[in-house]
Amino acid sequence: MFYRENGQFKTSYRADQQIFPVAQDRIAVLVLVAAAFILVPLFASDYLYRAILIPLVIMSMAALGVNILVGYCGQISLGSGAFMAVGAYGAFNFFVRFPGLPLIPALILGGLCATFFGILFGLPSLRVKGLYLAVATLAAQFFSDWMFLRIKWFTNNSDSGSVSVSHLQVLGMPLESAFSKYMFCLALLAVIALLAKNLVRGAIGREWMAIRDMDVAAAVIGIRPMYAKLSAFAVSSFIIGVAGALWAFVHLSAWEPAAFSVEVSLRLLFMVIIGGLGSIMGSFFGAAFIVLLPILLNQVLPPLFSLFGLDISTAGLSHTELMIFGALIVWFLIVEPHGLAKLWSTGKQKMRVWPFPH
Amino acid sequence: MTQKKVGDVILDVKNISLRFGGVKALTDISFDVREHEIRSIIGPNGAGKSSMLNCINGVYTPSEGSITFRGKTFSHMNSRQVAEMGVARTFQNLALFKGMSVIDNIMTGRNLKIKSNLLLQALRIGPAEREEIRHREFVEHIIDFLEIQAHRKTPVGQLPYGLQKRVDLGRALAMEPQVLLLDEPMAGMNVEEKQDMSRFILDVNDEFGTTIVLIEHDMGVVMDISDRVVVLDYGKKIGDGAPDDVRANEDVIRAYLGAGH
Amino acid sequence: MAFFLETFIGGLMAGMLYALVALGFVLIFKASGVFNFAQGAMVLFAALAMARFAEWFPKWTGIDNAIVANVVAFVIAGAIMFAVAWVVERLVLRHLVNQEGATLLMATLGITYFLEGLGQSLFGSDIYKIDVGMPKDPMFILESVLEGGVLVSKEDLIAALIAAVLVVLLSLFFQKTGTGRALRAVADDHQAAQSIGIPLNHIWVIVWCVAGVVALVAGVIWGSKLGVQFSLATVALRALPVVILGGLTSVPGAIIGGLIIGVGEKLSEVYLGPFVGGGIEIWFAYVLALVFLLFRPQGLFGEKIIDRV
Amino acid sequence: QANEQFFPLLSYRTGPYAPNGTPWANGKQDYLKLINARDGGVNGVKLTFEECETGYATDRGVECYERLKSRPGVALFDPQATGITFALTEKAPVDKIPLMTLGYGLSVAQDGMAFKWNFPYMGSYWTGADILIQHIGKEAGGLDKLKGKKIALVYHDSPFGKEPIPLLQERARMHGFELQLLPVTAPGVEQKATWLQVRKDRPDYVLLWGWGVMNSTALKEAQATGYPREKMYGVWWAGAEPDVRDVGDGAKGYHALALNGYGTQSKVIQDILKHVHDKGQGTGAKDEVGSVLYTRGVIIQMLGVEAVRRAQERFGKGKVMTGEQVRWGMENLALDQKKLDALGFKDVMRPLSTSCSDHMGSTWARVHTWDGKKWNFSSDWYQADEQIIKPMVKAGADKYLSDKKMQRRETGDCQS
Amino acid sequence: MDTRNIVLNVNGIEVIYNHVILVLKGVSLQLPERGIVALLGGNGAGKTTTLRAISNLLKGERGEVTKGSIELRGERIENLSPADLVKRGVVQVMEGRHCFAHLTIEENLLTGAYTRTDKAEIAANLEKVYNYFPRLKTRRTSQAAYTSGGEQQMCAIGRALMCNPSIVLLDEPSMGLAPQIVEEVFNIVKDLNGKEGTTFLLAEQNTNMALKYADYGYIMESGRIVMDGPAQELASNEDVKEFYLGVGGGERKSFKDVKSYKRRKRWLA
Ligand SMILES: Nc1ncnc2c1ncn2[C@@H]1O[C@H](COP(=O)(O)OP(=O)(O)OP(=O)(O)O)[C@@H](O)[C@H]1O
Ligand SMILES: Nc1ncnc2c1ncn2[C@@H]1O[C@H](COP(=O)(O)OP(=O)(O)OP(=O)(O)O)[C@@H](O)[C@H]1O
Ligand SMILES: [Mg+2]
Ligand SMILES: [Mg+2]
Repeated sequence: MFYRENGQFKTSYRADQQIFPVAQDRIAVLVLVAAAFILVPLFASDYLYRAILIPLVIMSMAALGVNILVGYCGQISLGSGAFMAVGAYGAFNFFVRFPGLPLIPALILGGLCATFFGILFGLPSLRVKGLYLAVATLAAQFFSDWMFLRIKWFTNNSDSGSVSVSHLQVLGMPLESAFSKYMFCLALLAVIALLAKNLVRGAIGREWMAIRDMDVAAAVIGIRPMYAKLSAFAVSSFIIGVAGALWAFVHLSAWEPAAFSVEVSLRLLFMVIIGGLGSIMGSFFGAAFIVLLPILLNQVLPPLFSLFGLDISTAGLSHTELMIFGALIVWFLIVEPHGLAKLWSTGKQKMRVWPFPH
Repeated sequence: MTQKKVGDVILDVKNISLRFGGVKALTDISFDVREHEIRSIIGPNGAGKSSMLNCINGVYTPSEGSITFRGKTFSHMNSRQVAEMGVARTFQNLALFKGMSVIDNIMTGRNLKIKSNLLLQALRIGPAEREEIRHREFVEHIIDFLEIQAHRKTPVGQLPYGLQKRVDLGRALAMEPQVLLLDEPMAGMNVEEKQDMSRFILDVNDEFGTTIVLIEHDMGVVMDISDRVVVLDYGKKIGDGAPDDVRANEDVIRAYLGAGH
Repeated sequence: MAFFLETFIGGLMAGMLYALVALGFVLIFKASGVFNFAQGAMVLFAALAMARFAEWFPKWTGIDNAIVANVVAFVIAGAIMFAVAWVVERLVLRHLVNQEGATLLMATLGITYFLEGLGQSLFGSDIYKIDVGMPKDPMFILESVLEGGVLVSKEDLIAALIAAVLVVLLSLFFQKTGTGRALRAVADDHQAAQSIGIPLNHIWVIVWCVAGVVALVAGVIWGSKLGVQFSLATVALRALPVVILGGLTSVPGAIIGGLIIGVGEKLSEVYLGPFVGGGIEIWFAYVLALVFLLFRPQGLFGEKIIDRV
Repeated sequence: QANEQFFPLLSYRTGPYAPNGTPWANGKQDYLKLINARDGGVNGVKLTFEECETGYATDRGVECYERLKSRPGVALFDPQATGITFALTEKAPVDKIPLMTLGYGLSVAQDGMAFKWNFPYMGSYWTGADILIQHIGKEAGGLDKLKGKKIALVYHDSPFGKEPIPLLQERARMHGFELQLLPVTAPGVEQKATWLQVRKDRPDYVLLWGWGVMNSTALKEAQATGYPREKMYGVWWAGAEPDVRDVGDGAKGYHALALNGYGTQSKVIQDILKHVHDKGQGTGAKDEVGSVLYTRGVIIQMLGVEAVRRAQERFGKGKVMTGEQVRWGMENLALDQKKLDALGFKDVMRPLSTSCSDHMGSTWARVHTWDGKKWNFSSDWYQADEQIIKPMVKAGADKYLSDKKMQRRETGDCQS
Repeated sequence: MDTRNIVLNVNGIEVIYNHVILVLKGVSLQLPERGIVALLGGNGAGKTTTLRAISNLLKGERGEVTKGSIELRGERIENLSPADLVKRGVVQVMEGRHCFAHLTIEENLLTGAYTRTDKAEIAANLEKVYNYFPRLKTRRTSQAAYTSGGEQQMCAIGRALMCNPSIVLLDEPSMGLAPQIVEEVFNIVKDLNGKEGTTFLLAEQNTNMALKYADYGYIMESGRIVMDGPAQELASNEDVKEFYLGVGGGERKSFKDVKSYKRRKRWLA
């Protein structure tokens, strides 16, 4: 009833090619973006910013990058943690070795380091496919773990191999308060999401998806698998790299390679699959799910247990949390194997035909 | 109907052989295709028809022989080169991009013609957007032509088989090919739908002057619309000529048509 | 020379131990097309059950005989793995028929978390001991030929033999029996397999059971080597290069892959490691596997990846 | 505002390090319960706590920190993990909450003039490594006897494992022994190659710098390659029950540093048993009370509580202290033997007193040896050699400050 | 229609995909014992969906039957698994072949006999399939993925026959087959029907052939049955002639001449 596309006639292809052709969608997204930029700061607490919103925004960005590679181009990667690490350490090196280098160029240079690394480890994808490739990308993961532990130069010769940054500034303004950090990350995310959306709905995006869905047919219509795959690796690892640099610079401030372990790679893959492969929106959903759920469980379970008069040990609580987390993942996959984004669009479909069931 | 002008040889296949391990898929096949004609390839299952197409557009590399396209001779080409030279094809077992909408599938056919680079596409300003819209217009014409307007935005995986075949054709047409290779475009259609499909093929042939190489098992269609027919059996050529000649050929009757035809 | 041999043999045996875990991956993938990330968690779970029941059994019954306790614990742990298989089929796989590989992969990751949580809450998260009487002290061979002899770990040797026996049995099962054929059919196309009457449910329970038992054997061996605690699950990460090098669909491939990876990583660590600061074996294993894949994208013995139009 | 002092407890009871993290966390909790039950808090201020599971992961740890840091009456954080410590080191000064990293964390943080908010009480990896070398030297009949010897460091390949390297290199230069570095990839389940190298090079001693499963695996591999366990020396994170329990006899003769005493005979442990466990309030299993890591947890918590008490002495008895006030308390702790005895920590730890420039307070440790069943002390207390460590700490702290473009604290700052 | 010996009774079923896409809007049909029933209709009419609903293969496509009932010899079968149905003798040949790509042709056929145990019978059955499709015999050791489209189609049909079924649901068996083989396939259907009493439900586009061999036919359009009747009756119906057989108004039109006009009849808008 409220969500209808009929009655909204497009008079030009430009109008029809908008990101959100349906007016209600457009409004909804505008409202969301406005909420993120304006409403959230009105009530968010320091905890909300630092422990939830900032990680969420940064992880959304990383998930977006992973989604380009995995969701759009179909190259399953378990090396995203490594790309984040390369982005973080790359940016770190530029940052400390060129005193006075502003933050944004450092982040971009970090992203470019990740791009280079991504292309390098993307080369095998020209021959190796599917799960074989997925496992092979772990090589990138373990190699980067090793590289940043062992090669002292990367960590500016710190003894322990852990590095830190401080006194961040953007355009002359200090990046210290939770609010400013959040706004900075959010703005970057908005820009990157827009660019990414443009890419995936343009020619290159179609090439990626064509390679994903049927590579022989793609080759026959003149798509070069090498260009498509490597460009996906490049774009994706750039975004992941920038996210990694943000994670290190803005969220952690001080980090060691373990901050980008294989666990991170797995969680990123999780995010895009739970969120929805091949959907920018899905990356956000997925990141929200994976970032928020454990925190939520951690906070909700204890009162819940005590509500039922159950006295459960702290260890038991952690284990229960793990079990519920696992079970929920499986449950979501069963409800909608194509992810939360699909659930969302099914919901919209239902709304479109409302009040009729079909 | 006006008499159509069949031109010079555009595609010349010479002594092609292809084997997979012990299986001889093709043995010493030669035939030519002239500009603007509809050339059919028929033969029993497993005769090597699809393999022939795969050789022409570079999916398979023939073990012997050469292919001449507009005077240039190749023993092997990669698919991209073939596509750049204006050869498009459809597939026997649908090879659409399942996760993409109808429009996007057909738009991929235009990708060779897109000039703006990655950065321009990301920013989607000025030329990049204009280019996108120009191609979109072209694709809309194809969609109108194939009468699939209603399904524009449906993911192709959800379309019924027949419509998927049409989209497959649309994607090939979007490349504005000079030669169009069609692998059983009418399998799984009823008569009415076959009539539609024939009409599309004839229109393409007429209006755009596209040369067509057609594989099809429906003899009615083949005999009605093709100009010349090649017959393969067990990887060998057993007949070549106008439909009526082929229909009368003893070998062909024995191997393929059966007495009923 | 002696040292080279020692490293080489050590590598072979480490490889066999990886193969034992790799086997679990191969089984499930070969028979259902699911890349079972939960294999590591299953190894942990089985080992925990085994360790705890071996500890509890004498306490409950008062029968203080190590062999009896171990046998009973093994049987109970086996039964538990059966239950896991059954539950996984019921609650997870059954509802994901015909879904894409990535979705199934994620589901098994969900199972991983669940099993890790469940295992630790049922059996505790401390470190436990499995003592099946594996000899811990080394033995020396070729002492007459080489000075000091060549050291071979007896424990590893036994483990390697067990792995070899398992592989032979499972290879025969897949190649020679009708059920094996049906399992391979399921991996190719769930729906088509259903359509001709292969009961996916049973098949999956069977495979997961077998994989569970393999996990149990791996768990016992690794557990008696490492002690049973959470990190046991991470040996799966060491087994992954073995799986892809040998080929996801090949049972013998797991062994050959294991041997190559084992030897490759040990030699690299010992001979190359010191020049670059050490700690290279894990990524070296992956890079080694990757290099092989460049020549054979389906692994050494994997089924060819088919894409045809 | 409730009259309660809040102790956020970061811990890990799941994951690879759970066997070690659990008794540690239990000890911390039980001590707080004891103070409430026995003394009714600190001068009437109730002690409250909340545990937050980090799973040893940095990002979870940061989330826990952010969640708990703004609770009313937060005293201090003990991150229980080196990685989390690094991240919090950047955040704590901003939030004005002190960090206690007893026996772990940044070695250079001993310099309180540079690291105002970090308190690596009782020892860092540099003091630990230093004491081990002293002990080995003594066993060998004098430090000069180490000349020409070969010592291998088998370490957890992470900042935790790498910290002792500079000190060992310094000592190697001094005494002329050769240091061999053998990293083990975390979590350390596969060490065959490492031990093959040990077997090849036959170092005279092996120092084991492991955590969690790495320790028991190392001992088992040592057994499998026939390296004598008597020549192996672990850091204090490789010298507790979980590290050797399932190796049993295989680890017989293995030595490790003991940062603290343990066992159930001390008064504080007896009190915990009596006031907490016997009342059914115990956090973990009763038989683990008094184990090495449990006792370390108790000590950590005692130091935290004493810091609060010390702060109250200055800022007002019976009041809830702010993070800044607790920090002052931590910086001005003076626990002499008499005080320790009164607290029930006789033979559990050495006296400790901190100052503005020294945030460690005590650099003593001794060695204990596993006899196949239990740990037994096998040396007297050693103190780390200030002469070696002080300059290194100073240099390290200066580098840190200059990297960060920060200044040392003024001496006047010590009064605040 | 003969109502005494109905083996399969589909009663007003509704099928929804993905919770929102309503595809079948109340389809009813009956299959008499030893009958050959054709299910005709254009692309997207819902033939495949109907067959999937019967053989319970909808779940994998995220579809479900939301209304109506399906009875096999009086027993409700909506909740049985596909494997149970095969045990009861109902087997479907899926549209689009679905051979097991990595198995050889022979292994493919043998998996078809999964539910059977008698080795000798299986061997005999295999021989029979090879007799029907000699082409398969020559390609028996090659992996199914590497055979031609038509060979795969034969393989899929042969595999279903290896179950020794009493009811076969054939989804577009003629697709992609050479005319001779199409004839062959229909002869096999007739043959099995005659000799072994196998019941067939044929979803077909090749209306000509289907009506020639079937006894009864249903015509579907947009998820509804719009017409049914004995095969000869349908074949002589003017509308059917024009729209499904392409021989409206007497002579068969040449495909060359269809281009200029187009009229499409829809029974239901
Ligand atoms: N998995 C699916 N998800 C959503 N819609 C589907 C799905 N499968 C089929 N449909 C829709 O159901 C309708 C009927 O499809 P069905 O495949 O049953 O037709 P059909 O009569 O077999 O056609 P064809 O002759 O082309 O095979 C079509 O409109 C199709 O788009
Ligand atoms: N990649 C391949 N590997 C092995 N054999 C192949 C391969 N491709 C085709 N063949 C074999 O080559 C022969 C010809 O196959 P092709 O697909 O060209 O037949 P076709 O004439 O198109 O038959 P249909 O009408 O059934 O589609 C077949 O026997 C097939 O098994
Ligand atoms: Mg073909
Ligand atoms: Mg159909």
